[in-house]
Amino acid sequence: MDSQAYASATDTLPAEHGHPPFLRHHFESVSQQREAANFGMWVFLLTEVMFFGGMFCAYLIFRNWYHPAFVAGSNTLDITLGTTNTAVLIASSFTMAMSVYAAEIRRRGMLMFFLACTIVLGFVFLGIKGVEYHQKFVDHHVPGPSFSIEEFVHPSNPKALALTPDMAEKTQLYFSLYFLMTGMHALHMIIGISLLFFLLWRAYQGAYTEGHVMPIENFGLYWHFVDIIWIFLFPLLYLISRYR
Amino acid sequence: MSHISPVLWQFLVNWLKHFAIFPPEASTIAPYADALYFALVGMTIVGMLLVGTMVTFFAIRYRKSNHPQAIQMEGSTLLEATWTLIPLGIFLVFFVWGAILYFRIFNPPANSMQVYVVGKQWMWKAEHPGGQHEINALHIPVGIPVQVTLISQDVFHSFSIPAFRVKREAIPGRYTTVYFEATTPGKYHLFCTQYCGTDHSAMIGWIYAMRPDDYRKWAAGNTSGASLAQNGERLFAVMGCNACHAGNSQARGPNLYGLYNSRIRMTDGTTMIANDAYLREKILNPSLHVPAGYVPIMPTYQGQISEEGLIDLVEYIKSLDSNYRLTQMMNKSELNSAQPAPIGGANQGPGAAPLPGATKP
Amino acid sequence: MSSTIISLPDQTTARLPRKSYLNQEYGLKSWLLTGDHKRIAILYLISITFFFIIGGILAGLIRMELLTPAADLMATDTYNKVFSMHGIIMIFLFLVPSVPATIGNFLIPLMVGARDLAFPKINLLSWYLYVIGGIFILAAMVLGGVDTGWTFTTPLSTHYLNTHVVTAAMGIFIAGFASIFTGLNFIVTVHRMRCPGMTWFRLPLFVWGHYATSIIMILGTPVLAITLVLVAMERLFDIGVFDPTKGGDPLLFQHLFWFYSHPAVYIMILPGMAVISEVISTFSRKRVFGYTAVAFSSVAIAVFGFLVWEHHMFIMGVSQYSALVFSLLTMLVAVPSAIKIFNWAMTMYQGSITFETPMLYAFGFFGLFTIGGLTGVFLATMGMDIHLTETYFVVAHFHFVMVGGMLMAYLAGIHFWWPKMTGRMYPEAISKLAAVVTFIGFIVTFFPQFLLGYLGMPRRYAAYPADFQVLNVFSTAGASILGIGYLLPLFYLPWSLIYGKIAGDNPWQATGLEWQIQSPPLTENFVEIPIMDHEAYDYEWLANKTQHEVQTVG
Amino acid sequence: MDLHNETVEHNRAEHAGEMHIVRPPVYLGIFFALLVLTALTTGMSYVDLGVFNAVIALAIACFKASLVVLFFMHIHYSSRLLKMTVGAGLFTFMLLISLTMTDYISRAWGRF
Ligand code: HEA
Ligand code: HEA
Ligand code: HEC
Ligand code: CUA
Ligand SMILES: [Cu+2]
Repeated sequence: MDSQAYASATDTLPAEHGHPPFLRHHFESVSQQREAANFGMWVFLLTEVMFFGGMFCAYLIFRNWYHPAFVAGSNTLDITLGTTNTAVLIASSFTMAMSVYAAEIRRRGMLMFFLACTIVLGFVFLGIKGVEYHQKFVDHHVPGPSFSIEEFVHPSNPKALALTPDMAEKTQLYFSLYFLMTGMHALHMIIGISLLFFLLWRAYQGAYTEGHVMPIENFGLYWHFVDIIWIFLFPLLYLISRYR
Repeated sequence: MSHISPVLWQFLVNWLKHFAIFPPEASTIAPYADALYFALVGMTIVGMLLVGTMVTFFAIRYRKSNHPQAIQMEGSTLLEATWTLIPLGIFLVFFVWGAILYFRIFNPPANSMQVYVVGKQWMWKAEHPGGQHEINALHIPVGIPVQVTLISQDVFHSFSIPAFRVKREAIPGRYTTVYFEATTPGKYHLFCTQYCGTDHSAMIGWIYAMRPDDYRKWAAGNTSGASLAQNGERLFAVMGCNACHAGNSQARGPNLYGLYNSRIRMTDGTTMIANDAYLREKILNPSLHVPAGYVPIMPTYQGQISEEGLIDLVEYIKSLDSNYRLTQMMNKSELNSAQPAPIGGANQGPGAAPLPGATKP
Repeated sequence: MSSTIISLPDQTTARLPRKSYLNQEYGLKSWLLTGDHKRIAILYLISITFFFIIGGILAGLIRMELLTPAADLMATDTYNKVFSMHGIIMIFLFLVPSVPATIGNFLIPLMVGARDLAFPKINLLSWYLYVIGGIFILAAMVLGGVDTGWTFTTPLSTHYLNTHVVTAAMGIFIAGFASIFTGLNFIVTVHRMRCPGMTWFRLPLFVWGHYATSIIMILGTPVLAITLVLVAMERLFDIGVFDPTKGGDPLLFQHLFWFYSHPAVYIMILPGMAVISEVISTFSRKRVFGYTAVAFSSVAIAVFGFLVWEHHMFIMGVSQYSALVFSLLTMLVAVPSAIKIFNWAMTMYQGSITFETPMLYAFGFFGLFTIGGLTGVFLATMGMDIHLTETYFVVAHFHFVMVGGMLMAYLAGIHFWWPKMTGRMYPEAISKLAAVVTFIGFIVTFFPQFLLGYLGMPRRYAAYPADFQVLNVFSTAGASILGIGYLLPLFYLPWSLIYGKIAGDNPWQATGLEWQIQSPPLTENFVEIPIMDHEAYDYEWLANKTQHEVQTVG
Repeated sequence: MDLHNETVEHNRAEHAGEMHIVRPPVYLGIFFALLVLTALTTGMSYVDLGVFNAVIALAIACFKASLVVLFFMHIHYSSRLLKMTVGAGLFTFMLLISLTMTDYISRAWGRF
């Protein structure tokens, strides 16, 4: 076979004719590109599932081993803040879904509005989380040298069940997991918010309302995924045997 | 000899001196393990021969000069099924065989002699119920099943006796057990096989398998005076366990007599067997499992008591069980009597009972 | 032996193609910022070779130390650092990316008939992550080393060492994401970028193998990542999940680590198997026997590979009942490998076989992987594992599968596709010599280790009882032969870049799409996206294809 | 360059049509459903149901997550491939949990 023939053929490689500018050269069509990106995002989310999976696995084991400690630890969390945060995050998911819709129907202003809403809600979530973290610091419930089991051995709330010291020690494990899981989740939120700023800026330039909705859609998937993680974290961390 | 390099020379000498390719078979388990091993080697040889002949034969028969035109074919469901099912069958046989051996090694007979081994970076500390302590060595009688209860003070270690074909990990925070019954007196390697830090390769020692009477002599000569259970009894008083576990009806804690190996009902309705692990757990994390009918007021002793101390306590509580005492105490009193063993084996004069297992056929 | 199959163009007139991915652009920048999967593959090739040399030198140090029973060449803690770095580098920086990130990266778009992988930028990012991870690991090594072993066993790694564990763990964490991104790219490419007519069952088995590998990469690696994060957290903040004194469970670490690391061993063999399928088929000039069975067995290995991790923990205090389950499952996962071996052997039946270098390496793979795999069955047999685990038997087992299996396959692949990647042939005679030397060196190095293992010699020992010396001397002697075997390609392959014969498009007369285009290929791979109109390995199609007919390229 | 897979049947289904555009009423409905379920799950945790507290909490969480996946993330309207991808993730996650649990659950059985 004459390889020269091929080489010279490249010189006359057909130019991109009539393809939208965002179509990358190695894709054959817009829909191929869009589906590849969409599928790629889902595959990436699979890895995220497994990433959190390791922590859920640890949580499950220790919760079964040290159930009383987990109940006690859970009951120190502020349920109002927790529930509010859940609602905030769900709302942000909703605004994100609306952003996708806005991009799909090519409304730049609407897209920017909903992206901005999502950013605000994201910050509200992180703010509330910060307040909760702060409370834990004040209460000496952050694992480490300053961790105190006092509250669990001699609870200030007379209705709460007192733990024996050995079991109370295990609340530290609960809080380790609490900080680890919510911390990882918050990290994802922070990454998400940074990306949102970028998207907002690009949306302002009109990048996503000309048919190129893929980045918005994919980011939406990411954001909803972060929401889902919280949907599980909330009952697992906040709602253990509240009736005590 | 100067023209032979020292390394090569050492090599030659070594070759002659100890060219071993097979470890000694010195326990009752070893023949079982070796049988399995040879069967597996047989499988490998068969597999290799099969694959090897196929590949070599085809390579020669169908080499290009001999067979210029390849004949295309798709596949064959029959063949496919054959080489799926036959290896599967073979592997399953080995699965069953291996599982049987595994359970044999890790489930000691009830009458076995107890030895405790604590691993720490980087030494093995063995304790016999009679109070003999050794470091990086373990003396055991032949012909008697020995159950080793292992625990680690720091990281994972692994207690390995190749000549006995047994090995078990010593884990921090939990008892594990392994058992063996030596058959041939001798001196065997003891290795730590789990990587445990800098001096992992120095965490080695010797197993001395001795004839029962020799063992008795050794035990008598090395006892520190108090048996583990006696130490434990002292600790039981010192640590204040007596205060609650006095064994009478006013006591706040349950009676510990006969506790060992009994089945206990917990407050949450489950039942547990009071084995060594349970007893240890009880002392360190008393409120983890609370026996039915009691409030969890027992304090934790975590951090106040060494692994050795725990072993003493556990051995003491175990000795409160008459069954356990029966199998072990005789052995102990035997050792404490410190008399030279009469010729003729394990059975001794009045008062001294035979070593457990010594009467086994 | 006749080398009749090689059909090189007339060397007096042949020229390398005027334009190819290699000379499309010049300059370092054009390489470091490239999106071209072929260039990224070359970048990967260079970097993994670098790490292989480092790992190999460390292996040499290990073997030198073990020449004598005493720890005389280096102190025990140095030895510990050496084998830890050897394991970490060889596994995470060499073997895991070896075939997928180089050969796979280069070939998958060519084989499925695409212009590039689905996400070229992510592909490049993956290489950068790999390099950053590598730098972390090298930094850990230079700053004083890590002595955890490649398995990072807790609580040793979390509380009892003061070496650079966190640095090394972060290096692996980052390199892990490189591997995730490679896998992600492959999966999406195989699903979304196949050319018209390229149905699943027309894909070369190479692609199937990499598809299966990618499944493991994306589902397994994140678990390793979180495990290493937990180790780092434990070291930095003492969180206690693996610390028994705080109520944590060190075995949990084992579970999470091996949940990745067992499937990872299949990351380390499936691409090798993928290479072998191509090589065997080409040099037997036959379609792979039982194509579907081989294809599905790859996926079966990938899926079942997730079900067996506990066989690394049989004596570590796991429940005996669960050990039973995992032993059984391990037996099941061994079966698909057997299926593949037999299918390859049958591929040779009634073939027309030639013995080029890649084929010799493939023969090496056959023998060594079969032994390695069957000794894996020894270890999966619970009762036997009690005696064999943590001894040199395990070391021998995994070097047989990883070095004898995967490394052989990797070398087979590099030789096989060298003409496609560079446009030039490697020197045939000396490369055959290298293949034979490697095989012999390998056997002498690692076979004695089986005997050592049964004798009971523990692994990770800097010093050992004198009883074991003879076999160790054999092993060290073998390692030097092996080293020479690996050194040879290191010289003649670069040599061939300049002096090698011009290879032409299809020196092996192979059927894959990649062989129907010029070598080295164009940046965009195909002038026009091809339409696949025949099965994979269709030698009749190839024979009927006239010189100037170009079905596959337009 | 536009030979767009005419010959290939396997790509046809996946390429069929543009992506489905989900309408705001659906999003709004899901949003309210999620809020109601959040209130429900919080409320349920104050009722003593023994082990069923955990079961119900998880069941509600799973249901919420499915709503998000199916509608916010469009899986309900997506190709089989994406549905299977989600399934694969779930499956592997369950493998990790359940096979690890075979060890933890049975450790206390028998004598060990
Ligand atoms: C490429 C890497 C690779 C591969 C492919 C394998 C493949 C296998 N491995 Fe291996 N393994 C490792 C790498 C690998 N392993 C590593 C790195 C370790 C040690 C980690 C450490 O601790 O540091 C290890 C450790 C290891 C252990 C733990 C040992 C221990 O620490 O106690 C076990 C136990 O079951 C095991 C089993 C197996 C099995 C059953 C297979 C099977 O998949 C093999 C299947 C193949 C065959 C069975 C051969 C083909 C069959 C035939 C040709 C049929 C023959 C015909 C007849 C029988 C008729 N391996
Ligand atoms: C891909 C994986 C891979 C590869 C290719 C190798 C290759 C080799 N390995 Fe490795 N090995 C592992 C993975 C691998 N190993 C792992 C995972 C461990 C476990 C670590 C742990 O316990 O944590 C291990 C452990 C291990 C041990 C056990 C250490 C111990 O437990 O104490 C030994 C001992 O012999 C060994 C030897 C060798 C040898 C001789 C080679 C040879 O094949 C290498 C030959 C190659 C070369 C020599 C390089 C080419 C030559 C040059 C670049 C020239 C320069 C070289 C010299 C001057 C010597 N390895
Ligand atoms: C303050 C009183 C108190 C002290 C001191 C105390 N215990 Fe206990 N112990 C209890 C009570 C009450 C229980 C039963 C409830 C529980 O398990 O917490 C118990 C249970 C036990 C059990 C389990 C018994 C069973 O039936 O399951 C063991 C074993 C035990 N203790 C050993 C010890 C040892 C050894 C010490 C000393 C090192 C000790 N205890 C000190 C009060 C005490
Ligand atoms: Cu202790 Cu190795
Ligand atoms: Cu494995």
